[in-house]
Amino acid sequence: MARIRMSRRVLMLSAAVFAALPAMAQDITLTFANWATAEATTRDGMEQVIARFEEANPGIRIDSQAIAFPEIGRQMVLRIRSGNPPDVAQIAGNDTFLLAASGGLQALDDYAGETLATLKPGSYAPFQTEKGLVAMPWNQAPAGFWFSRDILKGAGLDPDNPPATIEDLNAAMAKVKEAYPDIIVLGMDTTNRAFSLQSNWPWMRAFGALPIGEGATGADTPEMKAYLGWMRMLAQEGYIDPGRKIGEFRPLIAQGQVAFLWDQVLVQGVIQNASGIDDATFNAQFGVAPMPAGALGSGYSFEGGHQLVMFDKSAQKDAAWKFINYLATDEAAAKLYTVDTNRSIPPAASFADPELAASLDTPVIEAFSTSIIPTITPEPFGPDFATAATAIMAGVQEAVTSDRPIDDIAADIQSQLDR
Amino acid sequence: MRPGAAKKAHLSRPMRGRAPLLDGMVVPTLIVLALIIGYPVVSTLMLSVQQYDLINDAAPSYVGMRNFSDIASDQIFWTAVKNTLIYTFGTVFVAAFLGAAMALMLENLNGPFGNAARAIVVSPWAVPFVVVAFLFRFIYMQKGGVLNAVLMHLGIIEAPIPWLNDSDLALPAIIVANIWTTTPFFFLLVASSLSGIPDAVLESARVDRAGTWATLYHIKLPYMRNPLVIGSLLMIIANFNDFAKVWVMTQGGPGFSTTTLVVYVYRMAFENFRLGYASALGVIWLILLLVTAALYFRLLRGRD
Amino acid sequence: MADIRVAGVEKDYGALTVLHDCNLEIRDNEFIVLVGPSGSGKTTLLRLIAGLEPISRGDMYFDETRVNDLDVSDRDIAMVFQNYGLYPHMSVFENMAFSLRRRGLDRQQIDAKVRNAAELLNLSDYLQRRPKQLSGGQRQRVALGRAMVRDPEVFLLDEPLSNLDAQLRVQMRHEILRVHQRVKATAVYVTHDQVEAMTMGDRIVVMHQGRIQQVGTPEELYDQPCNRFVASFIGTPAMGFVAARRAGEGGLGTATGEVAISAAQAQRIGARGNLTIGIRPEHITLGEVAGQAQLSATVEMVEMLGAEQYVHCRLGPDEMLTARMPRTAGLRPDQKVTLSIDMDAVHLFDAETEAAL
Amino acid sequence: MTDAGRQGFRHRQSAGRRIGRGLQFAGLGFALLWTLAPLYWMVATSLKTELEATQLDPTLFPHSITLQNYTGLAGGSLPFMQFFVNSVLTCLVAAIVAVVIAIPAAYALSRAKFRAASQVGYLILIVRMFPMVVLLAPLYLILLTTGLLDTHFGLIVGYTTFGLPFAVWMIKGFIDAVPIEIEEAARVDGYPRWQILLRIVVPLIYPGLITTGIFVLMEAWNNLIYPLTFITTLDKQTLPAALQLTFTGQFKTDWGGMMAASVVTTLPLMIAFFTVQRSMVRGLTAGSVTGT
Repeated sequence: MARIRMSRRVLMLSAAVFAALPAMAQDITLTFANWATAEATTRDGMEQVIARFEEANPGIRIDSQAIAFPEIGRQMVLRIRSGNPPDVAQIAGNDTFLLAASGGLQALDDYAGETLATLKPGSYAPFQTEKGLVAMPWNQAPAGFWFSRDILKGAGLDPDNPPATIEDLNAAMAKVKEAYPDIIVLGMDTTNRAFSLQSNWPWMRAFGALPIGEGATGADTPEMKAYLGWMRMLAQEGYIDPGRKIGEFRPLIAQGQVAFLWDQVLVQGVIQNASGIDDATFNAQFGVAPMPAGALGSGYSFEGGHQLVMFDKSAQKDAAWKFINYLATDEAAAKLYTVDTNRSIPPAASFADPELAASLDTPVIEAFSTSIIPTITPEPFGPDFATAATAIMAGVQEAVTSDRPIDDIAADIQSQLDR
Repeated sequence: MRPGAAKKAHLSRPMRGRAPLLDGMVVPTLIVLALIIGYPVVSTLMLSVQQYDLINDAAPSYVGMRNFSDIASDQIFWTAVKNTLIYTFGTVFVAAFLGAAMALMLENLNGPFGNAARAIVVSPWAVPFVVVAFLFRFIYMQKGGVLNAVLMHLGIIEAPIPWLNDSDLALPAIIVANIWTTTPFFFLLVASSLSGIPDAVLESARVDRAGTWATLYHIKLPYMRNPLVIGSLLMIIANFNDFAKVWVMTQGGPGFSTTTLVVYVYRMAFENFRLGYASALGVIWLILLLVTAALYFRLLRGRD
Repeated sequence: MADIRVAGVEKDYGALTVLHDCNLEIRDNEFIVLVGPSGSGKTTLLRLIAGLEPISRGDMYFDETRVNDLDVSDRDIAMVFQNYGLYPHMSVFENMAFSLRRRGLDRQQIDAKVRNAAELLNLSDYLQRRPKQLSGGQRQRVALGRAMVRDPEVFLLDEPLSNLDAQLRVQMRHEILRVHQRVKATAVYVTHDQVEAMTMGDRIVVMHQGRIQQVGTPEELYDQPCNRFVASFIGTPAMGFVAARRAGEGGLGTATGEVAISAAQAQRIGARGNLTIGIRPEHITLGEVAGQAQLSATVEMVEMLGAEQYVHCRLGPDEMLTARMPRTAGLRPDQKVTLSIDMDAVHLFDAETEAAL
Repeated sequence: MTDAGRQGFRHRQSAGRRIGRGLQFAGLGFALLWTLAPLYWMVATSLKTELEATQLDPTLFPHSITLQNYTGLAGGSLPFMQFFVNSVLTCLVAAIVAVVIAIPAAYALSRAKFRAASQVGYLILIVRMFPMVVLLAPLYLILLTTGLLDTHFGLIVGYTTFGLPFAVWMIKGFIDAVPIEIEEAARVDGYPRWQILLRIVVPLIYPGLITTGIFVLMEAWNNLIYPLTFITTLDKQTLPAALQLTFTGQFKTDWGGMMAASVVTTLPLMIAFFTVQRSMVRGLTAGSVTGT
C-alpha cells in the first residue's frame, strides 16, 4: 500500500515537473565518456567535432568526460553497477562485449535501422549479438602487417613483396637481422593486458590454435604449442623486443628502426606526424600487407576500431542517438575526426564528399579494404576474456622470456583457464 | 587528570574510581577510523564469503569458505606471496645496508662538498613512485634503454639484456629501482642516529685507541641498531603496500613473475571484477599482517 | 585567606601506594616546607594539594571547602615548577600575563600587574625576551613572577631552586621569602635540602617513605625530633648514632664503654633493652670533660671549614660520630682520641621502632 | 707497550687510514653516480626532441636542447595544469585534515591516563600497517553509494585512511617530547585541556605538525592506486595517475613529454621534502621508539 501511495506521489510530482518542462526542454545535456579527449593527439579534434555538433543541434549540450583508454571498460562496468552510467560512451575491443554482457547497454536496432544500410556490412556485423545491435561502429582500425621497404631492400629482400607465409617470414627476419643487427625486426605487443590477446589472437589462429571461445580446443594443444614455440624463437633470435606496448614501436618505425610491425591502420598517421613525410614518401618507404599465412593456409586480422554505445539508463535516448549517428556517419565529422585525427576508416560504404572519398583512396586504405579486412577473424570477446587474457598472455610472456618447457607453459595456461 | 574534571568541579564525584576507559579526545579520531577503515574491514570480511562478480547482474551470493579453499589451490596467489616477500625484504635489506654505508661514508665529510653530497643522496626519496617507475622502465628498455646502451658501449655485455622482460630478471630489476628510492630513507635514519652519538663517547673510544672498525662495531652499530629496526619495519609495511612501481613497470609480468599481492588483488577486484575473491585475498593478507605485527611487538618488548 | 587541611590522604599509582595516611593542617599565610629525600612523597603531596593528580583516598580542604574533585584550574593556586615550566613560545610578558588573560582582566590591569611584578623581580628589561634568552636565575624569577601576578590564595613551589648554583640559591631564598611576604598567601614549598627547609620554613613537614614523619618549627624539629629519621635528616653535620643497651640502673653499655644516664632518661627508657643514642656534633668535645660520658674513638677525617672544623671519628665498624669544634691543630687520621659526650643533650631512640623516647 | 711497538702501531694505523680514505671516496663516487644517473637521465630526456628521446641507440647528451616537452605540458591540449592543481589540492587537504583530526588523539595517547590507552595505541599502530588494497573494494563501494566516487572529496577520504594513523603516530612522538611541566603550568594558570592543547602544545610542536603534514602529503602524492580507482574523469585526475593514463595512450608513448611531466611532478615534492627532511626522520622514528 505504502509503495503504491508513494509512486502516486512520485507520479504527481513528475507530472508537475513535466508541465514545467517545455520552457527548458531545449537544454538537454548528454554525458559522453571517451578517451579521445584524454589523449593529446586526439583531444583537439574531438572537441572540435563536439563543438560542431552542439552548433548544429542547439538544444543539446555535450558533457565530455575524459577517461583514459585503459580505464574505460572498468569505469563503465562500475558505473553501470552503481546506476550512473553516461548517456554515450566510446568503447573498443572486448570492453564493448563486456558492457553488453553486463546488461547495461541499449540495443540500437530501432535507432540504427536505416543507417545500417549505408555502412559496410562487415563494419557492424560483429556487434549484432543475441541482445541486438549493442554498439554502433564509429571507425574501423584493423591491423595489418606493415613493412619498411628500405629495410627489406637493404636486407636483400623484395621491397614490394613482403613474406606471404610464416616460413617466408622466418627466413626474411633472419636476413633482416643479419643485415641490421640492432633494429627491431618484428614489432608486436607482448604486454599482459586484454588488448594484447586481441592483438595476438590472429597469430594464434594462424597457427590453428583456438584456446578459448566458440569451439575452443584449449591451450594444451599442438597448435598452441607451435605458436608458443614460434614466439620463443622470435625472442631467442632477438627479432622482437618484448614488453613494449604497441604504441612504443610507432616512433621507432618512423625512424626506420623497425622492419615489420603488426599494427593498426592508424600507424600511418603516427609515422607521418613523427617524421613529417608526405603521402608519396610514406608510400615509397612503407607498405602494408595481410598477415603471412600460417598452418591453416591463411593469415588473419583483428578489428581494432572504436564503437559508440548507448546506455539503457539514458533518459534522453533520442538525443543520444542523434549524437552517435552524427559521430559515426556525418561526413564532416568523419573527415575532421575519424580520418584526419584518428587516422582510421569511417564505416560508411560510400561518401558524397569527393574530398573525403579521395582522402580515403590511398594505397594503404586500398590494401586494408581489399585484402586485410576480409581476413578479420572473430575474437572470443565476453565477460571471461580479460581473465583468459591474463592467463594466456602470462603464458606467452613466459614462453618469450623464460626457458621453461613449452609443454609445461601450455599446461599451465590450460589449468588457469579451467579455474 | 580525569577529562572534563574542570567543568564538573561542582559535581562531587568521588575520585576513588578507576581511570576512565576512554579519553574523550581520542573519540573523534576513533570515529573517523571506524568509518573509513573499520567499516571497510567489516565489509571485506563479509565480501570474502560471497561470490560477488561485478560483471554479472547477479546479486552477491553466500559461498561460505569456498573463496578461501580456492585461494589455497591458487598457484598465482602463492607466487604473489613469494614475490611480495622477495620484493619487500630484498629492498629493505639492501637499502638499509646501502643507506648505512653511505651515512658512514659521509659522516665526517663537512663543508660545501659534504652538504651537497648529502643533499644529492637523499634526493631520490622525493621522487614520486610513479616517476621512479616510468624512469626505470625507460632506462631498462631492452632496445633504446640507456642501461643496455651504456653497458654495450663499455663492452660489458654483448647483447641487450631484457631487464624487465625476463622472468628471472624482472623482479630483481624492479627491486633495484625500489632500492634506489628507499636508500635515502635509511641514509637519513642512520645519519641522524650517528649525529646523536655523544662526542664524549667517540672521544673516549679514541682515547681507548679503538680503530675505525672497532669504533664502528662497538660504538656506532649499537646506536644505529634501534633506528634501523624501526625504519625497516616502516619500510616493510610501505613495500608490502607498494603498487605504483610494479604496476607501471611490468603490470605483474612477464608471466606472473613480478605479480605481488597488491597487484594480484587489484587485478582480481578491478580487472576481473571478482570482489568476493579479492576480499578473501585481503582477509588472508590481514591475518598475515596481524601475525607479523604480533611478532614484531613481542620482539620489541623482549628487547626492552 | 586559605587554610589547607589534609585529612587521611593517600595516593596510589596502580598497585603501589606512594602516600600513606597524610594528615596536615596548614594555616593561612604560613610558609610551610615539605622536606625529605627523593621518593619520600613530598612532591606527590604537593601535586595533590595543587590538584594536578586525583587523590586516591582521604579528603583535602581549602578552608571549609572540600577540593578533592576540584580541578587545578578551579583551585586558586599558583605554582612554581622545578624546571620552571615556562612557555617557550611566549615572551616573559606573555608568560606572566597568560593566567590573567584567562581570568578576563582587561589590558590595563594585566599590564599594570605584570609590570609591577617585573619591577619587584628586576625583570623589567626582559619583558619582551623569550625564556630561552634568559639565564637560570632570570627564568626562576619569571616563574615566580608568573605565580605572583595572580595573587593566589595558595602558593606552591616544587624544588624551585634545585637548578641553580649555590650562590644564586641563597640569593633566591630571600627573594622567595620577600615575595611571600608581599603576596600574603599560604605557601607550600618542596625541597630535599634540609638547610633550605630550616632557613625558609615557618614550619617544616618531614616526609619519608610516603609518610609524614613530623611537623614542626625548625627549632622543634632540631631539638625534639620524633624519630631517628628526622633526627638524622635535620641538622648539618648530621647527628651521629651509637647503639646501646641497658647496663644496670643508671648506665648504658656501648661498644666502647659504659655511659651514665640521668634518672629522667632512665625513666623514659623504661624496660627497653636495646636503644640508640643520638648525639649532635656540637655536644661532643675532644678530650676528657668532667661530668660527661667518655667514649674512645679513632679519627677518620678532619673537615676544615675555616673558623671551625668537623672531626669524623670511628667508634666501631658501623658507628661514626662527628664532632664540631673550634680549630685545633694537630689532629691526624688514625689518631686515637677520647670523646666527651654531654649526656643531658643526647637523644634516645628505641632501637626497634626508631621512635624518640 | 714499547716505544718501537707504539711506533709500528701508529704506522699501521695511518696506512690503514689512507686505504680507508681511498675506499671512502670510491664509495662516495659510486653513491653519487648511482643517485644522480637516473635523475640526469630524466632531465636529459625531457630536453630531447620526440625522435631523439625514442631512438633505439640513445644519446647520452641531448643533441639539440629543446623545451618543447615543457611548453607542450603547459600549452598542450591536455589539462596538465589541472592535474597539477588536483594533486596539490587533494594532497594538501588530506594532509591538513589528517593532522587536525590526529592532534587530539595523539595528545590523549601521549598523556594517556585512560585504561584503553594501550589498546588504542596498538589499534592505531596496526591500522597504520594496513594494506591499502584490502580497503580498496569496500571503500570503492562506499564512495559509490554515497555519491562520492569521482569527487576530490572521496579521494581525500581515501588518502585519510593511511594519512590519519600515520599522523597520530608521528604527532604523538612530537608531543611526547613536550615537557609535562609546561602543560601543568597552564593548568595551574586556569586553562582547560582543549585550550592547553591549542594554546600551548600545538604552538610548541608546530614544526612537527608541518613535518607530519608534509609526510602525509608525500604519501598521498605517491599514491597511485586510489586515484586510479576512485577518480574516473580525467579532468579530476591527479598528476601521477594522469601520467600513467595519458602518456601511454592509444597512439604512442611519448618518453620526452613523459619525462618532462615527471620533472614537473617531482619538483613540488622535492621542495616540500627538503624543507622538512631533518625533522621527518626524527618524527617517524620517535613515535615508534617511545610508543611501544
